[in-house]
Amino acid sequence: MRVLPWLYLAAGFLFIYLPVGVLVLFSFQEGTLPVPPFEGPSLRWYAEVLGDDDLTAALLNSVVVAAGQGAVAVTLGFLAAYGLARHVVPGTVFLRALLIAPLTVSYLIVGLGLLIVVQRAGLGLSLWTAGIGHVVINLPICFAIIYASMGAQQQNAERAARDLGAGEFDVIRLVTVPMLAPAILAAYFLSVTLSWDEFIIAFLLTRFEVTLPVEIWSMLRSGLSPRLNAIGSVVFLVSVTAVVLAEVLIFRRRR
Amino acid sequence: QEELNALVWCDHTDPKLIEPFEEEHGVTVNLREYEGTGAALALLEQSRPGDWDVLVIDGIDVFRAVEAGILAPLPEDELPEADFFPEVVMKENNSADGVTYAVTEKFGYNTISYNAEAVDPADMQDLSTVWSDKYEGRITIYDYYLPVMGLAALASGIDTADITADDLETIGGVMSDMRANAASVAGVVAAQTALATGEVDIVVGGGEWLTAVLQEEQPELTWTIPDEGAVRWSQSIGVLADSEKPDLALEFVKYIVSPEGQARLATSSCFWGMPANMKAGEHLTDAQKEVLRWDAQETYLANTQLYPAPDTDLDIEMQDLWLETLQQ
Amino acid sequence: MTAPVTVEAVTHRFGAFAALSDIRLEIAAGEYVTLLGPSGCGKTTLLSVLGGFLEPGEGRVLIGGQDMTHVPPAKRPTTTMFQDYALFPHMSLADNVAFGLRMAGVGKRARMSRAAEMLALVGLGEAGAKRPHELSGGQRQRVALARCLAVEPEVLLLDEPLGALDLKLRRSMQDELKAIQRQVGTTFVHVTHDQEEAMAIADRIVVMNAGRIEDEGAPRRIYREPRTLFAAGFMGEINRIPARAVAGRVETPFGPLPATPPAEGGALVACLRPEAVSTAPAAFEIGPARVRDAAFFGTYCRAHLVPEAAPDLTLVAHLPPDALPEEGAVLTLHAEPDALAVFPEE
Amino acid sequence: MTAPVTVEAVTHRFGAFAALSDIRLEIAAGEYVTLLGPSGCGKTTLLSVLGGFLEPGEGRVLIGGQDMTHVPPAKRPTTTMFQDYALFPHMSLADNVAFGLRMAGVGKRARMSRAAEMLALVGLGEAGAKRPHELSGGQRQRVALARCLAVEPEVLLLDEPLGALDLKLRRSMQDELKAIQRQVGTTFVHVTHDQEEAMAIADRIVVMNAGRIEDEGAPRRIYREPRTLFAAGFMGEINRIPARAVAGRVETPFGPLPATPPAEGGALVACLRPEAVSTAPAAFEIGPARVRDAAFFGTYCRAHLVPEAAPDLTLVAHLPPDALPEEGAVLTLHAEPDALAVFPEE
Amino acid sequence: MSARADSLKGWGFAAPALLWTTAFFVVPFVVMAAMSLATLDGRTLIWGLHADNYLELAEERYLWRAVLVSLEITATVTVVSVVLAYPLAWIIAFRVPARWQRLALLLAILPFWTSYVVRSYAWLLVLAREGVVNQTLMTLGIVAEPVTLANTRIATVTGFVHFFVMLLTLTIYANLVQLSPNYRRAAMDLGANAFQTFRHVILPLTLPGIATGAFLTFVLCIGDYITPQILGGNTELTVPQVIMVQLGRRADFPLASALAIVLMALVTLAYLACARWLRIDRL
Ligand SMILES: Nc1ncnc2c1ncn2[C@@H]1O[C@H](COP(=O)(O)OP(=O)(O)OP(=O)(O)O)[C@@H](O)[C@H]1O
Ligand SMILES: Nc1ncnc2c1ncn2[C@@H]1O[C@H](COP(=O)(O)OP(=O)(O)OP(=O)(O)O)[C@@H](O)[C@H]1O
Ligand SMILES: NCCCCNCCCN
Ligand SMILES: [Mg+2]
Ligand SMILES: [Mg+2]
Repeated sequence: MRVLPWLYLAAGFLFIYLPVGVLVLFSFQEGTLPVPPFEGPSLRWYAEVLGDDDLTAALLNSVVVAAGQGAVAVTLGFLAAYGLARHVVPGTVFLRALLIAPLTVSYLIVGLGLLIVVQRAGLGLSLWTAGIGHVVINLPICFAIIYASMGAQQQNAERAARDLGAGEFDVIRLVTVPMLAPAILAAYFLSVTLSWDEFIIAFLLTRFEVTLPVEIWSMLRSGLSPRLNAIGSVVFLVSVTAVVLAEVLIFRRRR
Repeated sequence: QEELNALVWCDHTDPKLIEPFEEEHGVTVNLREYEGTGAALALLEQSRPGDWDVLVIDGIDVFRAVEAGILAPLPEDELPEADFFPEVVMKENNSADGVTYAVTEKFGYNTISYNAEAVDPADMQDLSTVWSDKYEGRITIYDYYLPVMGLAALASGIDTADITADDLETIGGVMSDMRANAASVAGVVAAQTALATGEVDIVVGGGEWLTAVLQEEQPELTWTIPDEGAVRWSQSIGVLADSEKPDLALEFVKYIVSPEGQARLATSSCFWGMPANMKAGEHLTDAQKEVLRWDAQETYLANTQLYPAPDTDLDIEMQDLWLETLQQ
Repeated sequence: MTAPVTVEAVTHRFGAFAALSDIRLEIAAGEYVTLLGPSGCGKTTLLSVLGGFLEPGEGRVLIGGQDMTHVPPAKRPTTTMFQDYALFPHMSLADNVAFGLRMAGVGKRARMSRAAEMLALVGLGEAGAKRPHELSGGQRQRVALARCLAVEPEVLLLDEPLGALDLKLRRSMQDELKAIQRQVGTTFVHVTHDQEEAMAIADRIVVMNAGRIEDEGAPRRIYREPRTLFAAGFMGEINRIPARAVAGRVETPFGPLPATPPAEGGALVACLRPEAVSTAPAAFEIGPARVRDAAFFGTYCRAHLVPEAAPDLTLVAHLPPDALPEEGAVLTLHAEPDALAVFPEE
Repeated sequence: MTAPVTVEAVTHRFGAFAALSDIRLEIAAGEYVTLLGPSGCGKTTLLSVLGGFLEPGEGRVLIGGQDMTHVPPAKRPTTTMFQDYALFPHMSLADNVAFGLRMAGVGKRARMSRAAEMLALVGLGEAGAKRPHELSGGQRQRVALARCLAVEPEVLLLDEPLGALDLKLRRSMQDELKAIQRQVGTTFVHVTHDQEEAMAIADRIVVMNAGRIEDEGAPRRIYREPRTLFAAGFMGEINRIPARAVAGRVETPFGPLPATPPAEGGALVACLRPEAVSTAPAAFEIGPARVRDAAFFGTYCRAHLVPEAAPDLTLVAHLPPDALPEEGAVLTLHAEPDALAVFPEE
Repeated sequence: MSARADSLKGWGFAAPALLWTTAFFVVPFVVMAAMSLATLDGRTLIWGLHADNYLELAEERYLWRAVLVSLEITATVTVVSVVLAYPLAWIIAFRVPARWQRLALLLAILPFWTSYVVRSYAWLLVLAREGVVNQTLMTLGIVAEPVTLANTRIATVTGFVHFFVMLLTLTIYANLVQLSPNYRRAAMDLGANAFQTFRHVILPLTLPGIATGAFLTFVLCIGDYITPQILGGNTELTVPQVIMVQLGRRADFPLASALAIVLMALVTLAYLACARWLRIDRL
């Protein structure tokens, strides 16, 4: 009875780690097929992956899109949260619902809608359009996180600042943003993560320059290979490093 | 730097194929891959004029592109068609009213791939035993409707060129049997995975393009053309009418059909296939030729029929039938 | 720096709900006024109107004789100290205190020296480099005060400044607040719902209830001679003795009172504070009463007694701490007649 | 249902920190005991040990004479009333109150009638169908009490049950709690950090500090003759008068005290409560003192005075409410000698 | 500041976000809705109020089958994920010592930092006939022959469940720890055993969290293309797969739009089903 929970926990973690374990293991496969029996270990697929220009370009594109769209989403989300939380705007409930709405819609629908409009408008597809799509899905999240953290404590500090003669811009710059820094960073971090891993919008809305998930998708369509394991393992490693850094640098400080 | 935009099948996205051209001409080639002529035509239709310079398209569908007025005439004399396998020059496909709009660049077969250690090779010579109960759950169907329906037609004694809406019922019946015994319907990688990992032992619609890359490690994975024959695919390449860089585009086409380009295209990473240009053989190793079954081409060409080439309406009906069969 | 404040017929509604109804108030320059009332009575709303955080629906606010009704907080000669202090957590104490001067464009050196001076005034001269989270509640409150004082407001508005502190610290902060007010001479308007705090600190108490002013005046007057039954009840525990007006006199179960009834005919209530009930003889005799229970409260014994003349009533009395009355014992109770305030029944 | 509780040499550590050190306590059946002490002194920890939510590192807990140290909460004859009441928000009041009986397998009809009875006991007989969020704080507390009483515990454990209420409601809930305890006769152990509450309600107060028991006894004894300086200070405001032991006598700035010094040679503190300072003559003379300030507090005037015999000292005195002493006036102060408790300086 | 000026300022701050959402979400959505009422004649798009696409949806078996398949898979995934995740969240919240809880959660999230596409592909390897699962089953003697797991609905569901167990563990955990521990204590104190405490107190109190998590699961699952496409073996198609076929092979935007609208309607239904407990702005 006492060990049952621990067994369940262990089973849960086994399930969660199973695919990643297999993925990483067979990234060291010597042969050309990432299935048992395991031959190796070998780093040949890593060497191949790191030498692949398309992949490195896609990786860079992903970083740029994720970082850029995150900045836009957080900025817009912050401004909207500030406007709706700190000023009495008629119809706030409706506006909040509008801003949150994309969250309840499948990414595929967001992507398809944008694709239709971009093509009807005769605009070209590029990393920009993918970035726009990513802002659409991340703006609600940034807005919700920042809005939720605009509590009474912040509000009183802002009032105090105004009372002491600060203009609205100074209040935002000197009080609101620094006080909300943890929430703003968390929102940014989350939206970067979601963009980094997003496939369908990026797939529908890009053309020649693509993001990493789309590049991996086309690799996947062109053959089963430990290359995929290697690239997956590299992405995993980079992401984990990023998470751990963020955890240490951002979230530790909050407590 | 000048850029060339090409809409292609995935075999053209191999850097080993593209980079030599880019270096020689100091340009960047942007590639967008697609699968299925419908998708390509739709994509072109929704693009702005001048967006695209080069198009790679199924040989049997060139006429549709010509009808849509999107291809530019090609200077026949600058193309080494004399060096081609005669069966794949396909003048009637690549030209209209005496004007050449495209040139064949690669061909191969959609037929039966299988694991020689797990099935009886003799069974593979007869399409009716290939997808019989005997191999229930051991089959994957290649996820492209044209070749698979072509095979179904051949199995029913219908020539691929003669398929009409009236034949769909017959073809549908065959496909229904096929689907009932299949474990999955799979794209290139999934089909490869399935075959390589022993998930299935037969890929209907497979061929050299599926097993060639696996040859070295898993020689038991092979392919054959059954007695009823099989479907032959061919790809053509052409220049788009509203390209703003027609000269560079033509250079690219010439590079692709040159012996060097052909050899690289034949063995490109996405899938292998026979080069249209026989002179490519000089640039291929014996092992590569062996995998491509270079020497058996004469027989194969004789025993295979081109992809079905439906008009727009029939095409839609065929696609619906295909999806219908998948969802069965 | 100090200024008088005048509130002229201010009414404010949230939707249909009147949070403030026709508030009229004169506060002299340098006065220490507390707004006292139960939760939700409109204290914070009134303070926000004074501070400029809320524009009243009707009425005017004058500060130093000038109409400030529509002037934003930043431009008013008022500063507000918030209940949670609203210190900026990401700034040092010195930066917090210097913030108002920074906004006024005072140079770095000048404002830092002024901040140090203000911190010294509140006894935190050494702590300028600390962050607010390193301070105790009482210390934070002092920083908040220093931040307000640094901009030399003419009127300082305090919203339950001691609400978050425990009783002991609260009493000592009250002393300090009062001492600082004496020193700087600024007009203080201080919101509280703690009647002891109000009495301890204010020159004048304004008792509010449901958006209205019920009573205002010196603490002692309000405690002893409240204008309304609400004020009487809110200022401290009371015994409510039912009474009636009969022929110009007030009749209670314990006999007539020498007071003029506030209204003829209707039911009345005579209020008597527990500490006014005594076992020593006085002019108004309550008579024998049985002790239901009694507890020692340090400075007094608190007893519940059932008087024989009115067995439905339970009186609370604060008796001398020396002898805890025994349960069931019978005491004879008295009170001074002027300790009884009479109001119409509500 | 009632039972005695014995705590035998209980020590409990969180990591290296001793939250409870060698606690020994006897509680008689039916007694009302309060655990009183500052925040973090271990009150909740001790209560958790009694309730079975925490197994103490060392020592034993006996309830009704039986060793309960390792018995889980569900199997103990104790019930705990939590500070946040922990009413189940998704259940009606009646379902809340009936929960314990339901768990004990009591049939629906029986448990509902018992729940109604319990709700009636706490004055909420009509509200059984309501949900907790529809109640005021005071009402919630009563429901929580009813829920505990419904299972007829032998010992009821209350963790700061009145902490969330405002002062007025608090005082009236104290009366009610005590009345209910009298009625049901159950042993009550009640945690608080409010000394007035402890005095108002307890038969016995246990004063805790830093994981230890500093003093225990009747409220009056603890207030008047605390065993330690900590207990003296914690039970109410005190004036600390520096003193020294000289030749078996206690010397203060105001002359010798007739007490035996607790320790020879060292510095001492004589503690005097503000209300023990009086202007009426008494045996111990403090002498003339100048009024620094004074405020009216309703039942008394609170004054700060600087005695001439010790000008560094400021004494707090509670003087009669009739006359507010004027600032600067000089009063002659006295105290009864036995009102001064002497401790070694800490 | 007057109320009017104040509200204008509020609008000003919110304007960029509102414009963005309107231009890139609302307008596309409306255009898509209009597109779903258009029809294709050959390759020519004809706008108007045509019901063709919706009629086709009712007539073409593969289309309405896709809706059914999507619903079946999504419902299975949602239920299985909740049932598996709840105990996991419970154990992390109440059994794992407080200072290890953060680490446990972090460890649970880490694998999801591989690319989504790669993760699905990795499941393909795990579930293959020669994959780890089959090898284990055969070593343990549970099966004699490898079982077909990859390219089946089981594989799709497994891939989804893998992701959503993690997601739901997080949401349910957050719900569990924000409950006052006194609820549990009070229930135990009143004689409830562990199961009764769960059944009568904890479960009802965490229902809103579960509903929110389940809704999120529903939305993300029913709209996903990657997992069924990579793992499902194409033997049955979900709505997103059919949408992608319409787009990629036929460029039939009207039909794709109609399918997207249907997807939207399904999500709305799911929303209504758990609206009672949902707090969308807390998603
Ligand atoms: N923004 C608002 N919208 C609607 N009603 C409000 C608003 N602010 C306050 N109220 C209502 O106005 C009344 C007065 O509120 P106010 O904050 O002034 O009370 P208070 O006296 O300060 O109470 P407390 O002692 O609890 O702080 C309350 O009933 C409150 O509910
Ligand atoms: N789980 C724990 N882990 C570590 N330290 C703890 C834990 N619980 C309590 N403590 C520490 O033990 C000491 C006693 O805590 P306890 O909760 O008993 O105090 P308390 O007297 O009830 O205080 P309060 O009046 O603030 O509720 C405190 O210093 C507290 O920080
Ligand atoms: N992308 C997969 C191609 C598989 C081979 N089929 C070739 C068809 C030629 N157009
Ligand atoms: Mg208030
Ligand atoms: Mg406690």
